[in-house]
Order: sequence, then structure tokens, then C-alpha cells
Amino acid sequence: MRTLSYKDAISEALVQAMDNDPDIFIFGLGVDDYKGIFGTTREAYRRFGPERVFDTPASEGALMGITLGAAVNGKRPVMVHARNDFMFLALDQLLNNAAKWKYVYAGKTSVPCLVRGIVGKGWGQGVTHSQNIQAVCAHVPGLHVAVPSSPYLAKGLILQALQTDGPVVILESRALYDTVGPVSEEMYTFDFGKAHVCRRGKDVTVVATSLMVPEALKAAGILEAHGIDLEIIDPVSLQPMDERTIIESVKKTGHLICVDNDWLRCGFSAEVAAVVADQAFGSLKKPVKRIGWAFSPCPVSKTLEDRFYPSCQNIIETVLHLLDRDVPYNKECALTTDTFLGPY
Amino acid sequence: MRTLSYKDAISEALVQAMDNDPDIFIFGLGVDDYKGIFGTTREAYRRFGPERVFDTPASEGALMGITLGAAVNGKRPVMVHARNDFMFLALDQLLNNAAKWKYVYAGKTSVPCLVRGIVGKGWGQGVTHSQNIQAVCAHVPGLHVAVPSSPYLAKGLILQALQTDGPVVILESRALYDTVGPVSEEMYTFDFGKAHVCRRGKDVTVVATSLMVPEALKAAGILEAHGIDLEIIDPVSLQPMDERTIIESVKKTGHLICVDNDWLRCGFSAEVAAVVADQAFGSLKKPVKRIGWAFSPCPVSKTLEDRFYPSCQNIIETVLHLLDRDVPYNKECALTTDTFLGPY
Amino acid sequence: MNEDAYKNIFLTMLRIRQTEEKIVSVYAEQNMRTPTHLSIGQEAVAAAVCQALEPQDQVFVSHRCHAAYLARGGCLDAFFAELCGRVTGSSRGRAGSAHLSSVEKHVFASPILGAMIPVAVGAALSFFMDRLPKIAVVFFGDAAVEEGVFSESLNFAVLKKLPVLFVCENNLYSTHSPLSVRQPPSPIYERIRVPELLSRQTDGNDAVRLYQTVSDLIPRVRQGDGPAFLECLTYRIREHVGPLFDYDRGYRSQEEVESWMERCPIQRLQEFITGQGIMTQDEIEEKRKEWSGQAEASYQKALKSPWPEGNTLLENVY
Amino acid sequence: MNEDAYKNIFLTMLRIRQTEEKIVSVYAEQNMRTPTHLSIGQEAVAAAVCQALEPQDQVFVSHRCHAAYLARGGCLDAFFAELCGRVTGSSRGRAGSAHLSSVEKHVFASPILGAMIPVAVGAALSFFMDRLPKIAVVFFGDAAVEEGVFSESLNFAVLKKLPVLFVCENNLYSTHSPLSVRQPPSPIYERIRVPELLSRQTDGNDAVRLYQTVSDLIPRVRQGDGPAFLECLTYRIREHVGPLFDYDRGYRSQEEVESWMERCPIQRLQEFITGQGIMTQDEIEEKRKEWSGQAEASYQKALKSPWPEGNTLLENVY
Ligand SMILES: Cc1ncc(C[n+]2csc(CCOP(=O)(O)OP(=O)(O)O)c2C)c(N)n1
Ligand SMILES: Cc1ncc(C[n+]2csc(CCOP(=O)(O)OP(=O)(O)O)c2C)c(N)n1
Ligand SMILES: [Mg+2]
Ligand SMILES: [Mg+2]
Repeated sequence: MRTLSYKDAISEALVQAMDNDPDIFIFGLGVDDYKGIFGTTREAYRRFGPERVFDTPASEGALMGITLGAAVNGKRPVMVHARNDFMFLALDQLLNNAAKWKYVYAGKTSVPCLVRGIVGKGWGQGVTHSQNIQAVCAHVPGLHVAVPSSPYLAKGLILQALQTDGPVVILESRALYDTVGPVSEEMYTFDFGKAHVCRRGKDVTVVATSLMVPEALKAAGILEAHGIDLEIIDPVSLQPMDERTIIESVKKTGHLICVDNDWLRCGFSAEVAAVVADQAFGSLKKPVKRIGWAFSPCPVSKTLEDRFYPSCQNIIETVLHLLDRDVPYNKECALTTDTFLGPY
Repeated sequence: MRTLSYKDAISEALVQAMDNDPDIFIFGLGVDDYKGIFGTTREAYRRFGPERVFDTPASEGALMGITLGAAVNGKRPVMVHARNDFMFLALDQLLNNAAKWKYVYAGKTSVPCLVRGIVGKGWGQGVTHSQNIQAVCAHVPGLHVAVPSSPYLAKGLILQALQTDGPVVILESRALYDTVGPVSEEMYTFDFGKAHVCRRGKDVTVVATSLMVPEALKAAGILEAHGIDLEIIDPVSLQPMDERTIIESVKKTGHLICVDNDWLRCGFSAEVAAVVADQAFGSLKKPVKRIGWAFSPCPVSKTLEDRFYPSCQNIIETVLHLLDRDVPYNKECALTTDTFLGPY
Repeated sequence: MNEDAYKNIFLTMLRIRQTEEKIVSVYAEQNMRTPTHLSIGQEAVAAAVCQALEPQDQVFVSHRCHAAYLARGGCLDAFFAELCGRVTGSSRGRAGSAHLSSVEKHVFASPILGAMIPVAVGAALSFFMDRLPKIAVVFFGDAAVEEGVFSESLNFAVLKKLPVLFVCENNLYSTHSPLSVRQPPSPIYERIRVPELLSRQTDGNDAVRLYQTVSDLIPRVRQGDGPAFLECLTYRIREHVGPLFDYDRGYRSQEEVESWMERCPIQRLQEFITGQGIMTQDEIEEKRKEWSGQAEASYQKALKSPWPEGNTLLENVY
Repeated sequence: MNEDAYKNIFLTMLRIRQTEEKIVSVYAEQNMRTPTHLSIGQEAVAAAVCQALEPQDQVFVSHRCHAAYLARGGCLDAFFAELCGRVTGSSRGRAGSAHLSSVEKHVFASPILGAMIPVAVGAALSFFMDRLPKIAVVFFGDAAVEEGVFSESLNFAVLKKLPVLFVCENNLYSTHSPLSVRQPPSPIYERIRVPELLSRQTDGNDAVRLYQTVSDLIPRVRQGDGPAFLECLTYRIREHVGPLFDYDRGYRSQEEVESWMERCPIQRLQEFITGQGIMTQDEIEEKRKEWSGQAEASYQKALKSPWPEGNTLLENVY
């Protein structure tokens, strides 16, 4: 199959959807500039021009309300935030207004819209440009929340979002923007509420989100050489959540490690652990483990940043610990190669 | 000991702290009006006047930043939100600024401040006046987050907050405002990070927050008659969290039910379940159970509202299910008596 | 002079008043378990503005939303049923008073201060993009202009010249807080003004002037001149939330309330209507009784209506 | 005429320029892993405003914060060490460029647009409550006025007459977006004006005029007349973030950039300084070299400084 980068997959999805649906428009700070949100809105701007791809003032709160007002009227706005950290300013409109609109007005109107937010990582993004707002969005009923881990999923989820009858939040990982993978040229959708089994295995279930999926796959590759067989599940959408696939997997392996790109406390990793500790309890052979960010803001300095983020190595160590194994795996291979050279 | 209502305990704590510390001031919409935030700021206003207890414009975002700027300069502001749902407007300042201040400026300044938010319940508060922002606040490093369940704890936590060297969020339950309990006249503090064992028992650990504590205690009373002995733990502070007390309890009872006054998904109940499924796994005899709100916005109509909220009866049923028991308990006693007659 | 318009405005005001007086008289019965913000004394604003609208225009409102709902012709049965939490309510009992809506009449309310202001702007953006001759109107109180989202929304609307009419019902208080503790002394319509914005102030209790003002503004907004802002000076007669009087609570004086009662917008328009011979006193009294009776009938009908089924709790979350 | 003041302002500007030029020349070495927003071309604003401040005054800044840090006399070693992520940095490597601070010199930056505006107002509130003769200054760009928190903060400061000076560095762009796609055409200082506010516009590249203007405003702010707003018209010469030129990227023309280079604030003040005989060309060249040498020395020192220990990651979270 043809391959495409994550960012180009997003771009292609937007362009194809806009081609099909004249009600779609994209707006947000810098969507029409020469960088085009790291390349994701450039082609859409070129193709559809300033009427459908346009810049905005820096007014995140109002823009979410404007998104809502346009969506209620049959438009399908795509609101873009170059960092999802800016969405804290939009949470009142997103959670108090958009997420509740259909419910409180008894289903008589709906709010078809997509909010794209990018989760930063590395090269000193610092305390306010590297957070992940996924848990907040998944906590409150009414939103679809998805976190694509591959070009394939990125395209499928955006196309799904753009035909969903309600507000969708897609949180992309900046660190994945240049990763390449197979992506069909056709339009296709990836359903919300469906997990993606990235690798079948029998020993340990690793639920990994977003940019932790490649780390988990790398760990699986390394451990395979030692006869350890990981099952890697990407939940893909955090809300609705595909509990079934995770539960079935744990029933088979008896072990769960949840690797999230977020703080653990009250995060999605806690939700996965809780669901499993309830519904797959009888199959669990060992404690449920979670891996995520250190519980601090994300510091700039590289020595600290490297400690802040979990890596493939943490996954391997946790697997070995769970299985009571000690194998001389290649630690070099387990390092995260960081090719990002800034600035954002 | 002397008894006091929850709201009077809050009021007393504020007054005593202000008496001791001239840098404390209270501000927020309506703090100085005749209702005085349901009675909690009335006495402070009477005693300390408009210089230290004053009204504000409806500008939740800026007010959080103003709180921060004053706190950095040695004041100790108390910012009050009559509903914590309004705090979505303040989350950028709270999470991007206040929670990170000490960390990002390397500990050279601190931010001693208290944000009080009230969680609404019942009498048709509706979708935007009955939410709980606790999970969001506990998710992000840097804040202390506490949810008092009794007059005693309310006073102790507020006094603790007003001598803590960092931003504190206290989320009070409107439904508890008129409950009465023993409260010492002295000034005393209740530490953050310390759970409160409300009842010792050996059969099932029930971790209950805020207004679910009285429900859990009621359940314990009813089940006691049937020889079932619940241990009730109020985590009191959600961040830092007293994992130890919960884990020790589950190690003893082998059963956990977490009853939260919030949605479950990525909520504090998930965190408790995850911690226990990791650290008390070997002692768990049965699946970890969670009880919380239905996964919808909170509707107005009484028939729906009653379904939305969990009650004592849900706790009893879950306990019986875990223990494989079926006892003819008195369902009447298990009803939540709702004496609140509105409006807010 | 537009006799029909004034008559319609008057009847609308009367209908709002009689409907809300019904709430006043039955609120203590505890059948309406929903915090309720009455527009008594402020009826002219919604009535006059909505008279100048076209049916396809959209209206967004704050917590004090009954007047706009009724002025747009929202169904009375669905109104009382919603307040009583019944499945026949306009939102099937999910919304209550504060999130009242009539999807059919394009009215949507939310009690989060300022929340509907950008939504109105977004609606206007869609009209602009789709080249529809509609406008969006948003009603809000004097406190909503203190929310940052107001100025963000205003900036966007002015920038894009969107067809939205901002109507600020300045009743001098936010809950119990007078303007003086929340905003500098200059008038709102001047303070929020930007050179590119049409911004006006008017007596919000003078329906005739109000109607003339909006009849001037709305065509300009509709034809693409950009948004307009209208500050309407008015006064809330009852307590902030609930049906009672509250001049004994210290935050405002009985004299102040009474002086505004004397400036009752209904009384004022009634004098004009009868003076101009548009309606007689008797006709008016008849109408008053009619609306009152309809309110009572709708209330009684609501009480006989079914509650939502518990098992529909999760409907329409997604 | 205040010769000392102009000399100080000039030297400060020179120091900022030479320091940032050092960043330009070494940024590609990848020792500064931190997104960096240079003030090259905008130095006059921070230099002139800070010259008019007292040591105890507090300064809050946006992402484009180097100039204010240096103008306040923030430590140069700690500056380069912070940019290089070293433990000797002003925030021990936690903050990087965008959250730069000098607690000693009362300077705090945050890159969230508008974020520091209410913090400055809160600082001013504390000065007011404690009857201290301090003022708070907040520097922000032309995009920050689009954030609702700006108008909320302005309203609060005006209402309470707080000692805060709002300094808007209008460099015509937000990242690559010109003002015209974000705000209506009228000037910012007029658009945000409320009758109770002292609001001025000035040439932000003319340090002399700027200093005169703030020398007029600051005493009024300090003595309790309420806040003031100052719009400074200026221009960013380099790309939004990073060290390069970007006039080949299409969002602005080479002519435009060059016309602003000709209006270089340093060049301009230099002519004044030499014309008035305050400094000679030679003295200036010497200073230029001195600052450049100091910047190089501090950078080299930073590179030899230790990294933060990994096990200190969780320090100062609480
Ligand atoms: C964001 C937010 N903050 C606070 C409140 C609480 N609140 C509800 S109504 C109200 C007063 C609003 O005053 P105004 O806008 O003047 O409208 P009025 O009630 O006078 O019609 C307040 C403060 C709210 N609903 N939303
Ligand atoms: C709340 C928020 N939204 C968006 C951004 C992204 N951003 C960073 S700098 C910038 C441009 C700001 O322009 P301006 O305020 O004029 O300052 P300048 O960069 O021109 O100095 C933007 C949009 C941000 N940091 N914070
Ligand atoms: Mg009002
Ligand atoms: Mg700018």
C-alpha cells in the first residue's frame, strides 16, 4: 500500500472530506499560513481558499462557541489548536456548551464539529506546551475523543469525525507528525469506540495510546527475541471506549500494562486499569501496571525531559517484572530516538 | 463536642484564619451579599469588612490570575465560586499558570491561595450547575485538591489550606451545607494527603467521597444488622492522595467499592481502582467496583435526576453482590432523603 | 406608525407578564423544581426586539430567558411542562428553566454567563458563509459583558462584519451586586464600543423607542453592515432567582424598586396603545385574562403530563 | 533632558541586541533546546519602560521576554544557562526561554497568550491593598488583546484603579497573521479604550518619545490615578520563533522588513546619543563589543555548567 506521513494523512483526510462536503471549513490561528499547522492545513488552503480555510484572532474561548453556533446551523467546522494546551481556554464552551447541547435540547439539534489539538513533546516545549487534555475531554459525557497513533488511524479518524453527528476532539501527537505508514488513497473511516489490536500476543496485554504505541511495538520486537509475546492494543478512541477488546485480551494474557502519554492520576490509564480490575478480574494473574509521565510539569532541560517521559525501556522492565523474568535485552535498541530539532 | 453545620464550619474556619492572618482576603461574585455564598462568607464580611471580603465582576478567568498575582506577593487570597462549574472558565489560569508557578520558577516563589468551588446537587440544578471539577484538578500536578464530607473536615481543611504554601482547591458539596456534626471551637487543621477512616470494618472497603460518605455510612448501618461489616474510608484529599490507608484497608478486607460524586470515566474512582489493582492486587478477592453518576449530563426532571445520582441503595446492592449475599434489608431506610427546596 | 407592531409587542409583553405571574403564584407548590429567573419588569426588551425579527432569525439567551422564548412564540404547554420536568416539556424535562429552548422557534438559552454570545456569533458566521438573509440575536445581562468571551465574540463579529445583534439588558444588578462594584461608571454601550461597531443605548422600558431603535438597527445588521450592540436600561422587579420581592434584603431599596415599578413597561405601552386607540382598556383586560387563563391551563396540563421514563436517562448524550 | 536615562536606555538596548545576536549565531548548534522568540527590532519598548521603573516594581511578560529580562538587569549567566537547560539557569533548567524569570529582579514570563495580564493586575491589587508604592507592568503582543482575559483584567484594573501599566508591543503580526485578519482596522489603543482609562499610542521604535511617554504615565499610575495602557508600534525583524529571517515565506515582504530595519530603534537612538554628545561613536563600539563578549562568555560558561540531576525532577511541584 502507499505510505504517507502522519501529517500528510491528516492533510489528505481534510482535503478529501472537504471535497465531499461543502459545509466543512477549517479555522484557527495560522491554519492558512505557510506552515499550515505543521503541514496539515496547507493543501486544504491551497485547494479551497480563504473562504473555507481561514485564520482567526487569538480567542480560544469564543472560537469554540463560534464553532458550536456554526455547527448547530449545519456547517461542519474544524477548529484547530497548534497546541492542545490552549484548549484550557476553550473548556467552558467545549464542556459546558458543546458537549451538552444535544442532550439538553433533547436531541432536536446536533453539533457536528471537530476540534483538533496537538500534543507537544520534546525539544524543550516546556510546562505549557506539552500537556495532554484527553482525560478532561473523556471524563465529561458528550464528546468523542480519539488519539491517533499512526498515519492510517489519523486519516480514518478524521474522516470518521467529519461524518459524526456530534462534537469530536482529536488529539494528535506532534512527535508522530513525521512518522510514515501505509495509508489507502481511498476515503475510509475508522470507527470511534473501536480499539486497534496492533500486535497479537499471548503473554502480556499492553494498552498503549498515541505515541506510546510505537514504543510498545518496539518493546514487543525486542522481547520477542526472548520468547515473550506481547499483545499491543491501541484503544484509539478514549470515548467511547472499546472496553471489550481490552477485556478479552486480558482474559487471554492475564496481565495488563497500560502505557499512556499523560499523567497517570485520574487519567485514561486509570480508567483502563479500573475497567480491567472490574471486568477481567478473574483472569488477572498479576497486579495491573501503569506507565506514564512523571508527576511534575514537563521541564525544558533535556536531562529532566528524558526522565519525565516513559520509554520503550520502561515497558520492557515492567513486562519483565510482571513475568518475573530477567533477560539481557539490548538496551540500546530500546532508546527512543528523538530526531525532532524544534522549535515547535 | 459542640456541633456545627457544614456551612457554619466553613464560615468559622474563614473567620478564625482571617483573624490570625491579615493577608487573607476573600473575593468572588456575591461573597459580600446578604446570602454570603450560602452563609459561608457572611460572618467574615461582617467582621472584616469590604477591604477583606469583596465582590468582583463576572470574570472567572482573570480572577484566577489576579488571585495568583496577589498570592505571589504574599497575600493569601480566597477565591470563591458559587458553583464549581464556573471554574471551567478559570482552568487556563489555574492549570497553566497557578499549578506550575512554583515549579517553573524553580521554587523561588510560591502561590499561597485557596479556590473554593461548590458542587451543586438536586432540585433541577441542571446540566451546567451540578458538575464536579475534582478529577481535572487532581490530574494536573501542582494543586492540592480536597473534598470535605463533614463539618469537621470542612473546617480542618480550610484552615489547612490557609496555611499551605501553594494553590489549594476545595470543592464543597452544596447538598452537605446543612448537615451538622461535631466541630471543635479551637483552630485545628486536617492534613492534605491523609484519608479519614470513618468506620472500621472487616468485610468490604468502601472508599467514598464527599456527599457519598454519609450514604456509605448509612449503608454500613443497614448492613451491620445483617452481620456485614463495612470499612468506610473518606480519601478527603484527592491530591495528594493517601494511597496507603486505602491499600491497607483492602489488604484487610479483600474487597473494594469506590463511590464517587462524579462521572466514573477518568475520574477519581478510576484512580482509586487503579492504585488498588496495582498495590493491593494480591489481597483482592473480588473485582473492584465503582459507583458514580450515570454517564450523561445531569438532567433537571426529578425522575431522571433520581436515576442519575447513586445512592445508599446502590452501595448496599454492590456489597451484597460482591459478598454473594442476599439479605432482606430495609429499602426504605436506604432512600436518600432530599430536603433541599431550591433554588441553588 | 406601525399599529400592528405596537399591538403585537404589547400583547407579547402581556403574555410574558401573565405567564410569569402564574409562575409566581404557583412556585411554592414545588412542582417546578428548577431555579427560575423571572423577567417581570423587563418584558419590553424581548418583545420589541423579537417583533423586529423574521421567523428564521435565531435567538440566544442567558438564564433570564422566559421572555425571549415567549416573545418568539415558543409553545406555552411545552414551557410549563419543561418547568415541571415533564416529558412533554420543550426539552423533555432535561433543561428546566435555565436551558430553555424552542428549537422550532430558534431560541436557545444557557445560564453560564456569556456562554451564548459566541454561539450567536457562530450562527451569524454560518449565515454569512451560506449567504442567508438571517440574523442572530443574543440577549444577555449587564454582568455578561464582564466575561472575556464577550469581548472576544464582539471582536470576531466586528472583524467579520457578521449579522448579529447584541442586546444587553442592563438591569443594574448581577444577582445582588450593583454595577458600581463590577464596572467603571461610564455607560456600557460606550465602554464596549469600538469605532467599527454600531453601539446604542436605549430606555429598555420604553417599548416604542426600543422598537424604533431595533427597527433601525436590524436592517443594517441584516444587510451586512456588521453587528450592532444595544444596551437596554431596565430593571428586575422580583428577586434574582425565584418569585419573591426582595427589597427587604438590603442590597437595593424599596424606593428604588417602586420607582421602577412606576416605570413599568407594560403600563407605559398600555397608555400609548389606549391613547392611540389601538386597543381599548376592555380589550386589554380581556387579553390579560386570556393569557392568564392559558397559563393556568398549560400549568395544569403540565401537571397531568407524564414524567420522563427513567430508562431514557442516557438518550441524546451522543 | 535626562542624559543618564537615554544613555542607560541605549546601553540596555545594545545589550539586548548583542545578547540576542549571540543567540542567532549559536542557535543552530542545538545547545539551546527551547523555542525562542527574539525581540530584535523591538528593544526600545522594554528598555525605555524599564528605565522608568523603580527596582521594586514588578514586570510580567509574554513569550517574547528576553528584552524585559535583560532590561531589568536579569543575570546574563543565568539567562544563557537557562536557555541551555543547565542547573545554573534562572529556573534551574525548568523554564527555558518562554517561561524566563528573574525572581530577584521581579520579572516573570509565560508564553500562554494573555496569561500574565491578570497576574500583573493581581500583583497590583496586592500593592494597592498593602499600600505599597509599587506598580506592575505587563508586556504583551498585539494578539494578546484578542484574549478575553485581557478585557477582563483591564475592567478589573480600571474598576479598582490599580497601579498597573499595560504595554502592548504591536508588531503588526501574530506569528504570521497580520492584524487585518484578527482585528478591525481602528488602532488598538482606541479600540480597547474605556472612558476611565489613560490610553496612549506611541512609536515603539523611538526610545526618546517612548521614555517621555512612560515618564508621564508611570507617576500617574503609581500615585493611584488608575491603570494606563500604552500601545507601542514596533516590528519584529526575525522570524516569529527562532533566529532566521523569514521575508521569503510570503506572509510579509522584504520591502516591509527592510523599511522597518531602517527604522531600527537602536540606530535611531544612537544618532540621538551621538548627536547630543552623550556618547561617542567609539564609546558605543566599545560597548557593543563588550556586550557581545559578555554574551559569548556567558554562553560558554553555560555550556560548561552542569545539567540538572535527573532525580530532582519532582522538586518544587508542591
Ligand atoms: C460563568 C458564570 N459565572 C457566574 C454565574 C452565576 N450567576 C448566574 S446569574 C448571575 C447574575 C448575572 O447578572 P446579569 O448578567 O446582569 O443578568 P441578570 O440576572 O441581571 O438578568 C450570576 C452571577 C453563572 N451562571 N455563570
Ligand atoms: C493561548 C495561546 N494561544 C495561542 C498561542 C500560540 N502563539 C504563541 S505566540 C503567538 C503569536 C502572538 O502574537 P503577539 O501577541 O502579537 O506577540 P508577538 O509574537 O508578535 O510578539 C501565538 C499565536 C499561545 N501561546 N497561547
Ligand atoms: Mg443584570
Ligand atoms: Mg505581534
